[in-house]
Amino acid sequence: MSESSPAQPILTVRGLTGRIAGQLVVEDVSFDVAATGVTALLGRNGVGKTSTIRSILGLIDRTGEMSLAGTRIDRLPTHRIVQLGVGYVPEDREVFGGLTVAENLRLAERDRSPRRDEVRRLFPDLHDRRDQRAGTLSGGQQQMVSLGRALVNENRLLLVDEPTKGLAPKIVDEVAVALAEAAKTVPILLVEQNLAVIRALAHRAVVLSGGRVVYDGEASDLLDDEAMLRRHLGVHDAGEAA
Amino acid sequence: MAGLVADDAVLELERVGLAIGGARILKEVSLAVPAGELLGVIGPNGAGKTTLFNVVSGVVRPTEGRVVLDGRDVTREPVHRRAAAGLGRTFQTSSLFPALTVLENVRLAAQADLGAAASVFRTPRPTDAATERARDALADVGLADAGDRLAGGLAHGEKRKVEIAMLIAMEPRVILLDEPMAGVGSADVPALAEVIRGLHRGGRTVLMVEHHLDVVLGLADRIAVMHHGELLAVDTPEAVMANPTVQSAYLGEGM
Amino acid sequence: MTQDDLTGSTGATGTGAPARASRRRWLLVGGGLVAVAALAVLPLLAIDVPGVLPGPTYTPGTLQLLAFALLIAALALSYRMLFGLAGLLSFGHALFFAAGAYGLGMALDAFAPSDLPSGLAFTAAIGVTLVFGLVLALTVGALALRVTGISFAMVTLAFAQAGSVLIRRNPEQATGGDEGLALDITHVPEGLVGVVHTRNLYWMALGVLVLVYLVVLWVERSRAGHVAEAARENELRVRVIGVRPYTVRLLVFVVASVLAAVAGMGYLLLQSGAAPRIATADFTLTILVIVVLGGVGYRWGAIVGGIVYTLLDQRLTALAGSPAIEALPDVLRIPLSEPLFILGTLFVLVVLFLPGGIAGLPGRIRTGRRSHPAEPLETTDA
Amino acid sequence: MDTVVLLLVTGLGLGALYFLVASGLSLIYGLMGVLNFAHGSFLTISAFLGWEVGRRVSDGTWLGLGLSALVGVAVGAIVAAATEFLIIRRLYERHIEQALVTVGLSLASVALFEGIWGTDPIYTERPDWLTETTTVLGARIPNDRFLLIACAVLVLGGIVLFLHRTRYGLIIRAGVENRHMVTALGIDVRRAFTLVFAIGGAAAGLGGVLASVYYGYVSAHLGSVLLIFAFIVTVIGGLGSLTGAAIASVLVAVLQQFANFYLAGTGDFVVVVALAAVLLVRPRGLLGRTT
Amino acid sequence: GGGEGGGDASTAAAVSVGMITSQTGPLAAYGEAYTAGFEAGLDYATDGTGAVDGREIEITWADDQGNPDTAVAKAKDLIGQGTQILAGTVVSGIATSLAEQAEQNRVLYISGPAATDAVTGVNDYTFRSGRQTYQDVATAGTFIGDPAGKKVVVFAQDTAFGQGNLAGVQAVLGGQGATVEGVLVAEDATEFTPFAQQILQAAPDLVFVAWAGASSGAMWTSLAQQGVFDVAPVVTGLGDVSTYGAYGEAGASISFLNHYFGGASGTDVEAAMIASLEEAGATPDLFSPDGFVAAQMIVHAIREGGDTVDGMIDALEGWTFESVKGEITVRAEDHALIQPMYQVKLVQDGANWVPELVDTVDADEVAPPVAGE
Ligand SMILES: Nc1ncnc2c1ncn2[C@@H]1O[C@H](COP(=O)(O)OP(=O)(O)OP(=O)(O)O)[C@@H](O)[C@H]1O
Ligand SMILES: Nc1ncnc2c1ncn2[C@@H]1O[C@H](COP(=O)(O)OP(=O)(O)OP(=O)(O)O)[C@@H](O)[C@H]1O
Ligand SMILES: [Mg+2]
Ligand SMILES: [Mg+2]
Repeated sequence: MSESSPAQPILTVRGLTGRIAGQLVVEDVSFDVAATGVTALLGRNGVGKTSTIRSILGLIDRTGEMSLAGTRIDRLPTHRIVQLGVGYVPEDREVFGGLTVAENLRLAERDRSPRRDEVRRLFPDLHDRRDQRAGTLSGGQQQMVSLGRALVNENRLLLVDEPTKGLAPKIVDEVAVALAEAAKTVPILLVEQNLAVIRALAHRAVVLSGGRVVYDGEASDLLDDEAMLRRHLGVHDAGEAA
Repeated sequence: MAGLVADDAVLELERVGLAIGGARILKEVSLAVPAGELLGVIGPNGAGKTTLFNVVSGVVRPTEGRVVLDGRDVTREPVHRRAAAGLGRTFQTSSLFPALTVLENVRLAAQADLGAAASVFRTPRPTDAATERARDALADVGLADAGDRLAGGLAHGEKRKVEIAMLIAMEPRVILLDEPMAGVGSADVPALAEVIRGLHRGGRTVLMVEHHLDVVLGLADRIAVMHHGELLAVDTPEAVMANPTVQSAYLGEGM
Repeated sequence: MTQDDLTGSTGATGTGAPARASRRRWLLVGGGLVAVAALAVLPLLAIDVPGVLPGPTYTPGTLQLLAFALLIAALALSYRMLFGLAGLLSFGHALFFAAGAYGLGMALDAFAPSDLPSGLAFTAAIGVTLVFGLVLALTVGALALRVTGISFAMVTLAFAQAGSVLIRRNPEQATGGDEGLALDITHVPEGLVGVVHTRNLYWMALGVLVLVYLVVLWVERSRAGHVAEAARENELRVRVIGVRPYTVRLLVFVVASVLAAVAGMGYLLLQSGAAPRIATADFTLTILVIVVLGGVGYRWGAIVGGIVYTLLDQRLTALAGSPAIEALPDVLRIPLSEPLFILGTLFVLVVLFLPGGIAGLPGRIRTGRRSHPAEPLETTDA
Repeated sequence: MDTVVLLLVTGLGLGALYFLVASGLSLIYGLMGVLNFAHGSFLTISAFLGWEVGRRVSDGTWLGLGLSALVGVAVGAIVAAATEFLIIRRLYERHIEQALVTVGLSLASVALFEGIWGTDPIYTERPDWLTETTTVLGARIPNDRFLLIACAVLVLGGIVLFLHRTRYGLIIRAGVENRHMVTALGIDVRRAFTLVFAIGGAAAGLGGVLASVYYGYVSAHLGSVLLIFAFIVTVIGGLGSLTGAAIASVLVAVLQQFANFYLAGTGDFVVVVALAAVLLVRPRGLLGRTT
Repeated sequence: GGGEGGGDASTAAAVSVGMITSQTGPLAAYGEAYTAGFEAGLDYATDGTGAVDGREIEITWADDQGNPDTAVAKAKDLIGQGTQILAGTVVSGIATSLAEQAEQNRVLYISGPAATDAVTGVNDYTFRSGRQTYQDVATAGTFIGDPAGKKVVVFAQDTAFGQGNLAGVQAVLGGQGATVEGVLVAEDATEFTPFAQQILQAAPDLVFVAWAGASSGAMWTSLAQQGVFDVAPVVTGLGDVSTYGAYGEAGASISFLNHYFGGASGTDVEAAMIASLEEAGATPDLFSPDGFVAAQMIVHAIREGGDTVDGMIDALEGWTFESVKGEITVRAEDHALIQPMYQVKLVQDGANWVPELVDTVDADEVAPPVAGE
């Protein structure tokens, strides 16, 4: 699974600082996303996980050095970054409510031969609702559209922000399976509150606190260390939600 | 259908149905919620849980059936009238007034019952009752210090808490919570659960849609299960968890 | 709609450290009183600001211009309440200004033959006009507020257009059509008639402005003001709290409209007449321009905007006819000799580069931050 | 009978003109949320430049008119695209400010046109056929009305096809809702928006040249006259709905004709009443989306 | 200039005159013609000195922008600075406002080309230097000979101007036994074809058209297309030079009433005016005489008025003098300006249309009835 050596991260972030309306929301953050597998980005509510992802994509004002597989991306506009092969699943789904499910997916297709069957296999419900306007879908259904939009292309990196938020346990399982499968071929930077999902998927973990990185290492080391969990994530019962 | 209804029910749904352009989104939902109960509502995505809340709160009008609040048929009443009658709710995606401060958001809820027309023009003071109530409500959810921040700048989890604080400040008797835990960090879940328990303990009736099963199981007196717009079962947590349909349609294998 | 850069204070945020806030409040009140006092003594002084005012401040020409500016500021202030506070983008505000001006003019006309004591007739005419403005505002507001966002703007535009056409049609010879309505001075107090009394008219205009300011302040600070502000942000949410945004909006709409009518009455007296121009959509647009130029986020922005605009309009016209401009080559001369071109361009530049308007300038300089209050155009409705 | 026919057909002709203005307005508003007060100016400048070129080449002939139309369309598209590129773009998603900027633009541009071309209307020449009439069911219909109607139908068809059959149409429709997300899918949405303005401007440009044929003059206020009705039509039809705008254009214009003729010149009032009535019954207009 | 008349100037103070007219705005072109006429008239009346009996006339020009608010502000400013005489404006609405100011502040006001009848007899302080709507209408009446039993249709816009014309026709021709019917069109209407039909259905003997503004081209086209010219003579007022082309082919079929066009009267005064205008690089036009007359009246008022408003009013009331259009009288009762009018037709001259005099209508024949009686 390693054309590039594991020492070569797919994404490097150095000194990333992001602002919204002049207000600092990400402060001097540095970390790497490994070239394979899932890297988890963790932290309590409001530490700036979403903002970090959005800064990487250039959706908010940012400074710092970032490269994707060796290409500097910190000065590129969002659409150019994405065209380099980045899939993005935003925090609040952000489906186009006025477009149909099919149109949402069609819009996302970048590749010459998009992986429509793949998406259809993962989320059969979407296929049945392809002509429904996405705005009338339930929250969970919208999440599937959002995931589908990222998975329909061949990517070099997926940025996934809280994909299981608001999903029924059964779907959480399915999404986790889908992500695990995707992770076999593409590295993922995953923000997730559900530690069970993290435990099942993530190899590495980066923990943010107060806008800065406070942990960067093996995911299992973090998850197994109660003291660290408590300190960084404020979690008391690591075995929760199992 | 009157036989279904318990005497002390504050909220009753009678054969409520909703069809939008041929799609039947709610089918004959009948439900009676006795005063003081905390009813969990679970079901797969798209089952119609949010829609049910929309019907109860008046955001959407059902195409069939009746909604009865405190013995009064409110099916045709607008949202604000139901809210004034003591029905509070939150939304699945947070919905605050982003340009107002946190305290102002909550104070709006606290002063919602504007009272006589003359008082509409009264200027609120930093010390008046509504502000006091708003501060207390913020303290209850652990945001006592956040009063002066703009609501638009809060992180997701904080927004959820502010929404609950707004509910507390409104002092409604019936509360609808739509996925209050969605997006809340694991660390804060227990605290928020405590806040909800507090809401309930004060004697209020709470309906809560939630996918965090452990939270639902820990809090709910009874659990209603929805599937394809129908009410599959309303029962104690134990009985619901043992139900095989619930297992297959909702829970899956578990991780 | 992102609300990212919402940092402009609307003045309604009265919380914060109470001690500091109250000191600030006293400073503001004091500053306001000083400003009003300074404006009030202007007619007694001979301040000459060449290039800005046509002459020393005691001369009728200058006082007339300043009084006009004050009335426009009052009108802008009432519009700001509608637009800045409640987020109601109305294209029909001019209608109420015209209702005040024409209403009073027609009422005075109607009372002219009567042998009521003049003072009484004058007061009665004002009373009748206020009631007329109120009823008109209630009717238009009740209908237009059934819709929101752009639709609301269009309904108000349509009503104003109808009003404007009606005025120009000159039904029953009542409005004077294109030629406008002349003020019948039979019952107008002598102190408000003639160039020698321009000073009194100036003080009247100042009085109107102060009155409008106080009412606006009161409404914005009230619970109704807060609810209106919240409804601007998220209508459904307000309904879920148990308030009907419609009622509160109607309230704000009616108050703003009646205030506009008051300014309109002042205008009639000052100008000794009313012209159909004040009922057109263009006039509403001008008010909108003034409010934005001054800064939507601030009450005093509307005042500054009104004064600056009026003076600028007057001065640019003077500039356009000046020999310096005449001598320029065509490419420069043609645009520069059109005051509206300069004003329009200036306005575009302000919106682009000075989002807080003139009033936002000090704040920008202080914090180096952008600040502009953004109003959602389309409120959520389900 | 022939009066009714006359009123109907001339109403259709006027409706066609309304639609040519409203189509761009509706497109730009519906897709980008920009209430474009400068739309009238796009129309006016196109009419002026179209006239300037047309008369120099061949005044009052079909060739001249054709050239005018081409120039008008091109000018409309270019001016609109430039407006978007240089000004509107800086204010993306700040819809109120965008509308305000266009207000400023329209004030400034009308003044500029007055400075350049004077305040008096400039009377134009047109091909003879257009000044003649054709008798339909006893009514003598001026021929230029037919030209207007034909152009409006073509424009309607063209734009609808564009939006629903092309990828750009899809991008535009999505970009309206959430610009950030469209860029986050790897699409340069700004180009799409410039395109929308260009299309709207081109329709207005054609409308401008045709308006100068219809009115027989060009003047700095040509656009403002039509703009208010175009706004009303857009709202009645349902913001963003092109078909709605088309239907509303015809309804409004025909209603106006009949009211002006039979109800003592009350056309304007009837239109206002119609607007209020439609919005009160259907707050989102005739064909507006109902979410 | 006559500025150096040493001794005289020191004993007699200068007279300040405020001229308010449109230099910008929709009627700027009219304002320009009026202004040029005034300069020529002042030259003529003061023999090129710009002074009366050694007293300098200090003229302050102000731009009303076509906007009454601006005009009133300027007027107040001028009055505040001690101006004794105001004059000017093309805009009827402004003229009535200025008349109001003149009365309130007791200054003399000589209104400009504004045609509204309302200015005549409005108050003691207000005079006029141009013709009024009534005179236009009465001139139209001269086209049908004896109006008794004839049917006249007035086709006009539903504005104060149009209504004024209809009322005028009803008074003038109706009074002489004609049946007068109005076809009033909403000002904002853009489609005139149906109204042309309406005119045809009325089977008129004379169609009087009172139209202003940009839509006139479309209106004339509609009348021509529907064949209105085939059924009855059509009369309308001939505007300024820029409108000659507006009638298109219809121009040749219209009978025009006219206040003035360059060369209409052939008087000596006219020749002097044209010479003076041409020297200044201007051409004679519709409103040149109005400015010229205003200058004559101002000079006369200063000369005979004894420096008081009442004196000036007395001097002007009943004054008869030679002017561009011939002999003109300021009627004492209501200050109407009694003057001749013209019947004109347009003829094609190459690509242009030029006016040609058909007949001169006597001043008395078109004199309005005394206002307020
Ligand atoms: N639009 C905004 N305006 C101002 N501040 C903002 C805005 N959005 C976010 N912030 C601030 O940025 C900080 C980081 O927010 P962000 O959404 O990135 O956190 P997060 O880690 O993703 O939280 P969550 O787990 O709740 O999703 C928060 O403290 C919030 O106050
Ligand atoms: N206008 C509409 N047209 C067609 N289907 C609709 C419409 N509105 C809602 N639906 C469907 O109704 C169903 C119920 O949606 P609802 O939002 O109530 O689900 P939910 O139970 O809250 O799901 P989740 O847990 O994902 O939030 C969904 O399948 C949705 O697609
Ligand atoms: Mg987040
Ligand atoms: Mg839901």
